[in-house]
Amino acid sequence: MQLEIRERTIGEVTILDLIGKITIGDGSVQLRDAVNHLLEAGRNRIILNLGGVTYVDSSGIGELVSRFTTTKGTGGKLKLLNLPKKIKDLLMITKLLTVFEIHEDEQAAIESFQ
Amino acid sequence: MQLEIRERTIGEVTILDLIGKITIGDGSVQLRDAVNHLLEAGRNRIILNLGGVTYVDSSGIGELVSRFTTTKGTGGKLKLLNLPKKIKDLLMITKLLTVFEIHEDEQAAIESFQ
Amino acid sequence: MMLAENVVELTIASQLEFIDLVTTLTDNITHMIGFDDESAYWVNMAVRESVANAVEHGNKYDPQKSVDIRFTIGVDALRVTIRDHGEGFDPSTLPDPLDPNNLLNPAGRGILYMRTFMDSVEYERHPEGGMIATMSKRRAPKLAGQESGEGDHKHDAVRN
Amino acid sequence: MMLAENVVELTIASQLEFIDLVTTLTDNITHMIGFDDESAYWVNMAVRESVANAVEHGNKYDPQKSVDIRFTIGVDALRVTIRDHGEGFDPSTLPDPLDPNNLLNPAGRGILYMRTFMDSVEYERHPEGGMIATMSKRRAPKLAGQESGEGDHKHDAVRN
Ligand SMILES: Nc1ncnc2c1ncn2[C@@H]1O[C@H](COP(=O)(O)OP(=O)(O)O)[C@@H](O)[C@H]1O
Ligand SMILES: Nc1ncnc2c1ncn2[C@@H]1O[C@H](COP(=O)(O)OP(=O)(O)O)[C@@H](O)[C@H]1O
Repeated sequence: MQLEIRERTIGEVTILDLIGKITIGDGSVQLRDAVNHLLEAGRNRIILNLGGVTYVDSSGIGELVSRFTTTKGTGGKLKLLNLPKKIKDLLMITKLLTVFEIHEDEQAAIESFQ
Repeated sequence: MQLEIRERTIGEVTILDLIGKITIGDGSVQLRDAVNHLLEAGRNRIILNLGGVTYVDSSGIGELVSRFTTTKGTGGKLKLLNLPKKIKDLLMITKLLTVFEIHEDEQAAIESFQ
Repeated sequence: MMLAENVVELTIASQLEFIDLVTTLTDNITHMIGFDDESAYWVNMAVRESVANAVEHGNKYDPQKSVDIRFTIGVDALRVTIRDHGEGFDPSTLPDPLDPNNLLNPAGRGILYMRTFMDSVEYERHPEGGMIATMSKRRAPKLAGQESGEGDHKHDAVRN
Repeated sequence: MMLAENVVELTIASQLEFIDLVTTLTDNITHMIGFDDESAYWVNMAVRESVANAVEHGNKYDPQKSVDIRFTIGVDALRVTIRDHGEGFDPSTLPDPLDPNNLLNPAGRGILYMRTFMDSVEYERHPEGGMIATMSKRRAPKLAGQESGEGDHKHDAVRN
């Protein structure tokens, strides 16, 4: 399995800790399923902790974008936490750095939902 | 570099600590050069410590055999020390287990030259 | 088969599972010829994008159609060509993924990745059908003033 | 190129440096299809021996001659074929490396390795020249009484 996803609940906020690769096929599908699962349960305040992500191909970036817009469509928010240098580079290249709300501190990310 | 060779001298005995792979090309050639270098210096009481060797292809096994016979030809001896399980399997398969003098204890190996 | 001495070719059936085989081979080749970890990482990603496109858009997941990848280890540059057996496409007509209107598109960034990570990316149609993507990456930073071409020389070396 | 859906092919120029590329690809394939570490290690070594023979004895290090390796991922077994472009040889006439008179020979143990580590090894001459070695290794221990062939089925699966 190339992507491992652990779920944590802090009040109304859900943090998904992602570890591994988000790539075409398995990784992207797992991410989509995990976020959609939360949205179906009405949990639409979501933080993706990318601290453990080593690799995101263009399909993975596309998946981040579409989970972002889908979450927004439900009136919720999907934010990013702990971007490794290479993932930050990828968001810069694709001009998505300013599209996402990005946090470096978990506590601040949680509080930003209040 | 696939094979690392460290040389230790204990009296008239030389121990070569081999770490890595002994395979066709680089690894086998390095082993040949190291042993021949010792023989040219008149140091023909040699222990090959294979404890760090993870892989020996048929060319590597052939090199062990030919360094063994070359050393013997100078009136010296080449003995083996610390065989990992897989290397022991390979010597069994090739019926070489009884050809080589094999030790499991370094001190005993050194003393066997006296 | 006759082959130049500095060439490695890999052919896979059109299965996403096989893409990792291509990227790992890419890592082994870039490592063997002395790319630093950072460059190797981005070459890996460019190759992944190109092979994924060949499987997805080119061969449309037809498991009977192959993707043919060729690595040419030049003195100055590593060249990678990726060929599929699909209908081909015209890269000049693609939407720009950096256009503000396209930023939220769920796809369309693969070729941008390739062009960003490699020194050059070119597309052509194969005379017998399908696309060929040719990408290259220099092996070492050019010295100032050095103007020689970055292509493959007569006597290429695996290690430089 | 048309290709069965369960096939991966690698072609290298006849350079010893490239053998590691083949064995690492082998590791990735055996890992992908669920071989345990021990089996994967020995398959790796058998493939190394066969490719080394193709480079050394078959193609005689002619860098313009390729070695063509094909992995066929069958339901029951992994099959690997290694083809060179040399003069071929007759495997039935080789000295036995286990004969007491041959034990101290510096070479001649490669095919013994292959036969020991794989479930089957067969040689044939390619109609257009060169040798083809075909080796196979079962993917899982057969259940007692299970008599079906270990070859490739119509619908082969990458993962079982
Ligand atoms: N090998 C190919 N064969 C046919 N069409 C291709 C090929 N590669 C790319 N394309 C076309 O170019 C478009 C853009 O590709 P790309 O930038 O990689 O983004 P994405 O794959 O996410 O769509 C694809 O949607 C497809 O229409
Ligand atoms: N692909 C090949 N083409 C021609 N001859 C070969 C080939 N493979 C093996 N042989 C012959 O078989 C002999 C035995 O091979 P092998 O058991 O691998 O031992 P080694 O390679 O150490 O000689 C070789 O010496 C060579 O004469």
